[in-house]
Amino acid sequence: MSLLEIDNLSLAIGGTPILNEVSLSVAPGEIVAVTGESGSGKSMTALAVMGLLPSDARASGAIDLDGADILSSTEAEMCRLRGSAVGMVFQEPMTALNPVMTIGDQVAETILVHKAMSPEAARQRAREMLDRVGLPAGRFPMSRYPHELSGGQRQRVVIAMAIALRPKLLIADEPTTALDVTTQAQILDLLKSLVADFEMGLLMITHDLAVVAHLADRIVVMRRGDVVETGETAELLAHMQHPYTKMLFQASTHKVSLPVPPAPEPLLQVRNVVRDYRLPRTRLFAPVEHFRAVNDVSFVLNRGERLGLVGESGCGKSTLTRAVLGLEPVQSGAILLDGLPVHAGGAPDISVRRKMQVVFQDPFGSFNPRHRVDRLVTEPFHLLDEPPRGAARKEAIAEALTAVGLHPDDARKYIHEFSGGQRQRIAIARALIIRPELIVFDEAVSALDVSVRAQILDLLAELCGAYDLTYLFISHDLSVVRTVTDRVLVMRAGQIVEQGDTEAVFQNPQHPYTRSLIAAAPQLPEPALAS
Amino acid sequence: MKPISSLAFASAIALAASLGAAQAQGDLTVALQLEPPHLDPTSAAAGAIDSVVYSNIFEGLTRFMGDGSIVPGLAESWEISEDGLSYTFRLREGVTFHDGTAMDAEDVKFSLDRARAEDSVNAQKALFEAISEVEVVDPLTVKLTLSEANGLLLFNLAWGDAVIVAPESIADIKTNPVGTGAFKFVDWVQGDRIEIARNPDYWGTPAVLDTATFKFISDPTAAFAAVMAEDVDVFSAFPAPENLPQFEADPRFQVLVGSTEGETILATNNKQPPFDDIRVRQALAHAIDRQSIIDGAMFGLGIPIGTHFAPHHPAYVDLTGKSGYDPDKARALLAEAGLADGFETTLHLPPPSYARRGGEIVAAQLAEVGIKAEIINVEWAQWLESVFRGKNFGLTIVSHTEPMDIGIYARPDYYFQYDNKAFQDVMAELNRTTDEARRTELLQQAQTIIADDYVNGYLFELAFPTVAKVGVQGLWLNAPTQATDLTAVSWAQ
Amino acid sequence: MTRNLLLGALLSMLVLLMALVSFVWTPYDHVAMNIPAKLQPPDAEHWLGTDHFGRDMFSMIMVGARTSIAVALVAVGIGMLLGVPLGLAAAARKGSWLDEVIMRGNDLVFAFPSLVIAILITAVLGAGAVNAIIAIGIFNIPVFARITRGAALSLWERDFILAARVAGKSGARISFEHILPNVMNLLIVQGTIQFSLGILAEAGLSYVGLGAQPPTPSWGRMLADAQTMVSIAPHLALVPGVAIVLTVLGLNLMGDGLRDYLDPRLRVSRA
Amino acid sequence: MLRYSLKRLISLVLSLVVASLVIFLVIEVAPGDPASFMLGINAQPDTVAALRSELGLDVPKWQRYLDWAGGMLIGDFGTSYTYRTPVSEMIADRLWVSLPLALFALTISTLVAFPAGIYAASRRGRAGDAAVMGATQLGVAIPNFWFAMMMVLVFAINLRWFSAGGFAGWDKGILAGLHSLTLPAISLALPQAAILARVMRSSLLDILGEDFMRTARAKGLSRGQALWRHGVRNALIPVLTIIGLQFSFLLAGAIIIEQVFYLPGLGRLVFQAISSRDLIVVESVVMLLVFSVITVNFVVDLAYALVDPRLRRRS
Repeated sequence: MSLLEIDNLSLAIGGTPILNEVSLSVAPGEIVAVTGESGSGKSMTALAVMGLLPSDARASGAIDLDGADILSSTEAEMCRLRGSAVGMVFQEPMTALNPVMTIGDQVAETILVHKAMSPEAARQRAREMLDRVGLPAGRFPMSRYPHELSGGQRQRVVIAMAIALRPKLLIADEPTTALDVTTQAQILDLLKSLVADFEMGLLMITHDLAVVAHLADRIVVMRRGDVVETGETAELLAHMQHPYTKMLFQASTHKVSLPVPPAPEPLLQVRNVVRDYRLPRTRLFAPVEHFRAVNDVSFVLNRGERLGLVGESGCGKSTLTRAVLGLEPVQSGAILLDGLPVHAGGAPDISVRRKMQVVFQDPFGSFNPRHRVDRLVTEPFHLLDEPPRGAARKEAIAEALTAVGLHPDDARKYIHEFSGGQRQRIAIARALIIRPELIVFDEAVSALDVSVRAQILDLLAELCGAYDLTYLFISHDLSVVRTVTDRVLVMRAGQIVEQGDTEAVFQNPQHPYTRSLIAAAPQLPEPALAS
Repeated sequence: MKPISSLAFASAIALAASLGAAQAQGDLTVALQLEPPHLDPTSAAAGAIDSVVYSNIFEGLTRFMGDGSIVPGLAESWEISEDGLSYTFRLREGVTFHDGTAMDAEDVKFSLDRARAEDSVNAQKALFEAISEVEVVDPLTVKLTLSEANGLLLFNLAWGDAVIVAPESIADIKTNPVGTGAFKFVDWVQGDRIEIARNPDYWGTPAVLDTATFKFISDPTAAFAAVMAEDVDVFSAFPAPENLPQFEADPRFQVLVGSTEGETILATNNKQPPFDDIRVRQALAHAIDRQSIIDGAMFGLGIPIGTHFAPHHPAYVDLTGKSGYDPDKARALLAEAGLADGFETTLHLPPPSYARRGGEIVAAQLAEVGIKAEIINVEWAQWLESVFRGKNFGLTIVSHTEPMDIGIYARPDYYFQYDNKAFQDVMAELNRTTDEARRTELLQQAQTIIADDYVNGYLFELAFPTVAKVGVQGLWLNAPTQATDLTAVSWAQ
Repeated sequence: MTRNLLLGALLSMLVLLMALVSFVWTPYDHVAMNIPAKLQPPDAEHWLGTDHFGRDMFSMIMVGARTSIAVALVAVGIGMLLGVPLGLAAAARKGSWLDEVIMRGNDLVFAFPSLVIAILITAVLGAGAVNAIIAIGIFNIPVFARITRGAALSLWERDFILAARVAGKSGARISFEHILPNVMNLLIVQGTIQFSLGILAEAGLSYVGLGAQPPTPSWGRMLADAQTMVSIAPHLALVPGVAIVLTVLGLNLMGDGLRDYLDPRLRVSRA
Repeated sequence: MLRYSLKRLISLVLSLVVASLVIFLVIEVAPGDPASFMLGINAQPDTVAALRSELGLDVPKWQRYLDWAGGMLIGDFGTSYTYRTPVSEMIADRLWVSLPLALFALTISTLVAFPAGIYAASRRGRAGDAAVMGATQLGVAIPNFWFAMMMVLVFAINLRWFSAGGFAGWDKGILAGLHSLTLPAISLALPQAAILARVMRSSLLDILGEDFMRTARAKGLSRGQALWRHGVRNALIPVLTIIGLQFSFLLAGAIIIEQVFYLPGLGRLVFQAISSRDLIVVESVVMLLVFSVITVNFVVDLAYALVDPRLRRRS
């Protein structure tokens, strides 16, 4: 007898079809993972179960939740079900909590809104739940506000809220996507133990196959509103039937091969760099305190080398990146590119700037939406003493676009006409167009779907061959860094704790932090790789 | 300001219950357009002060009556020496100030000396120029010695600026006026109202009203609303003549239209070219259609004048024929003066509606004959600074409300800068003359001279409209001076 | 919501058209007085009646539209011309003394009671359309400075600005090349709103006698002239009042419509 | 927060100094002289000079600035040139009208705007929303002095429910006082309520798109419950800013309304003082208004902290 039974669910929003005859089921105590790339309709499936679809959504088929027919339930009936029969955890813990309400009140509200208990009992239960999700009373009194908690802690509060009334079904929509790897591992453990304790069904939505592989009892693979494949986790991983499933699995573990780097010759030298931020004064005349974001960091990037920089959020890698790009001054130490300081103070030094370009993470925010591609791609021409004009300029644009797998005709289009992956290609074209000595990739593939990411990684490898690229590749994603870098730096709390040849570090990590990082990163089981 | 107590709250309920109930007939609310800056009539020009205190609170040796005549005030009688250089006033007996102190010859000497003193801040100091000495003969007799004969002395002493004040109460006079009048000052809520009450110890005929309240409503719309809503019983000098027909048609109200001493003129800068050419000034006079200004700006209220003199005065001569509306003649005169294509000038307009509205019409009429007058609306302070003192203007419209002020044409430095020896001689003689017949003759001569010289454009005599509830009686019809004399006002039974 | 935009644009265009037509044609000369024919209610001869000087109200409303639009437009122009660069500069130098001075200056201007200052300005400079423009314009500067700074600050965080900085472009160049075009939508919307507020402000100032001077017609002064005659000739107060309301309404609807139409968030969801 | 407070304090003081200088300079260059104004057109030059010295107008400008600014520090605003009473007393008297009027109007506008804004937001895109939004558009577009005129016509002259203007005085009781402030407060509140309702609505709509609203719905709160418990309080932050701005505006911006209802308030005092060139009164009132705006903004900042715990700092 299954707890949740979705039968031939079709959905259209404002006339656009989103889901197409989706069927799946969740049994008590079972973890079912729905996976797929963006646009697969996995999140909408979850919202349909909650009855929280947008107002212009039209659904057909049937959703049966423990005997209740969701699609034909009234709003009032749904309100009674939500929170009590089914709870939900969302992707973004930073914004999922009401900033002006204490965590205790927010957890207790789930209970009170269903009038399940007296206010005292509800608070009691809220306390127990917070304890249960790993927020003990000593360090986390109920009077805390969300902004006083870290992302992982907030996600625990959201989970406490969702399970406060012991719902039979818990839906988790990308619950760990916004978290660091080590935190992700903890939250996944928590979810797993809660399912076991409460005999809940868990419907887990995620794009990350590695997360799913170790957690789910069953996997449902979706693509553009269709369920393409479904089965027991081990069974499915061992015998993938659908080509899309196979492609997805391969892309997740995509590896590229890089050309061998030339003999070491320093290009970028970072010497004992320190970067401090002023902290707000706590008392009126207290001395100004500083937060040391980058603490005595030194490394060398050789010409033709691909260097990785990994670390969790807040470790200082963004600050270090900005310093390397010469966007911010440093308090002490030196950053030299080809022997010249990247930040001369005051006006930018054009001669240094032209040797360095950057590709950012967000394919949507990296471009001025009002300019056409040709203007976007040629922005670095500003750095040249004699930028190409007329036909030469056109040719340069065509070459850069062709190099990244786009068509020269794309030059006259606006950026919103491109997909995320294409935009990242344009970003690379922009970086390449003046043939810089060094390209900085700042989380350049993190926002992309796995299949697209695999293509971009292939492109990188290709370009390395064609243009002898030297780059600094900053990422939180260990598997990506592992495949596109020759050497890697591991950063933690403003310091480089470990550096060395990439394979060596991953195979045989020396620093305990590196070890914990590698251990926490979810990995696909070998059988999947084998097939 | 009193704090609000719960007691006040209780009385609020009582008051709310009585709202709309008939008012006690011993009480009168009079609305005025302007609030006085303070209550000392002897140290400011503001007519608003006289509007509240004249005759009600303060009295002088002589006083104006509603018809403009001068009668004995605190002086019971007087004797004038043969040469006209010495006036001996006999004061009334038993007159006391509101604070209980007696009013005697010492107070008169104090008041007059204060007004003439070196550091006097009396706005009409010139009224006292002729007085060379004030002597106390005995407690009820005062003798004034003049340096030269002045036919206007008794008139001058009737002004609000010449009232008798007491040295005992002079320090606080601006906020707590203590006079000898039929009403005592009670309270002043600045920005809103002044309350006065009957003086039981008054020397003369006591006032009929128990109390009276002056309310200050500067906005003409609000004035209309306040009267219509019967928030006020009387509106003295109602600011919007266009509303008067409605009040007249309403059985609840009576409308009194009297005259003022205000000659409304298109003052012309006689020294500024091209106005230094009499043909240009004459052209101005003929370009203007008085009646349409009176109709358009004042909705028919106002008497056309042809010279600077009040039409209700016995010595008035009607000279409007000298400056009849004749645009063709005006154009011809301009052409003669070499200004066939017209010229540009400025027209400074102070705030009152006679000026602002009248100015628009004047500008339109001048445009008809080719004179482009740029309208510049100014506040009084600016007007005083740039027009009156700076003489930096071409034309301006203003109502000269002082009674008997034709003498200003004898002052060459006066803002319209008219300088005519013949006229000045007439005025000098007039000042020395006490014989009524000769005085009239001289006055008529003066009127004719300025009309012939087209010194200014003479528009109309400002009217004095009062709106009152039916049943209010004893109000002044005219305004020989700025005053709201309530001493004889009562409700009809 | 495009219905709003349409209706607003229609109303605004109508007023604009009226103002433009008045340059070449009005039913009567708007300054020609005919005192015997004063205060006439609307009829076939005078579509909107005549005023207290017998002038044709329709002609005055048409020319008055010119005054309102000119004053409000130039005032908003001043506000934009000075406010936008200040806002851009403050955002470009976020946290610096320049930013601090600009923002505190903004607060200070905001702190001044606008009508009192307008009255003071006219007391100093004299009443007139130009001084009304100055009075309204001054208070438009901080509005545009603030809104520009706010929008620019969030843009400065965007990657494409970082990319431009990596390309070595100066703050000023980035501000004009990248920030300004991207805050333009916002400025257009705010400009429309400020324009309507400017019309209201002009009406208020002329109402207290501080705007355009006669004989130039102005809706606010027409209202002021009319106020004591409401009960004898209601059209005198109704006509300019309705003109103001419709114009402001039209501009506000247009501003709102534009906001919805140009809102990048909405656009993303549409795409 | 403390460093922020200190910084704010310094900039506040600097702002006030700059403001006082600007006010003084602007007002002093205005043509016109209080003494001449007082004495009218027949005054003799020596009389004007005597009055100028009596008023203390004959000392150098910079000294008068220092006297005035210095006096204000100890609460002494000087003596009015025309009224000859202490300016502080005059301001206090007028505040007893202006302050209640502003508060009254603010209360009305808040009481109207909050429900209207919340209702409109909760019915987004439907007829109710369109009706409220249409009404607010009209409310913003109607000049309030015109609205006041019309209200006097209807309620004071025709229906006679209220007096046409004037102020009964608090000593006649609170009800009588409020009664005479009702029409002015309503005419002042109209555009403010419209603006506030719009801000409330758009602020709520922003909040409705927030993730935590979806979280609340997932807990089982109905749309209405989520709006009330989680939406309104968060939406208050921008609304508070507007209320703060409006209060200062109401305090000073009532000049025309005070004129129409002939109320003895601050606005009319300033207006009169400007026309009579009672410079010290103008300077002091404008300074007071500027001060109050800055203070109100400060209070609003503090109010944020009440609404938004993120701004409170744990010790």
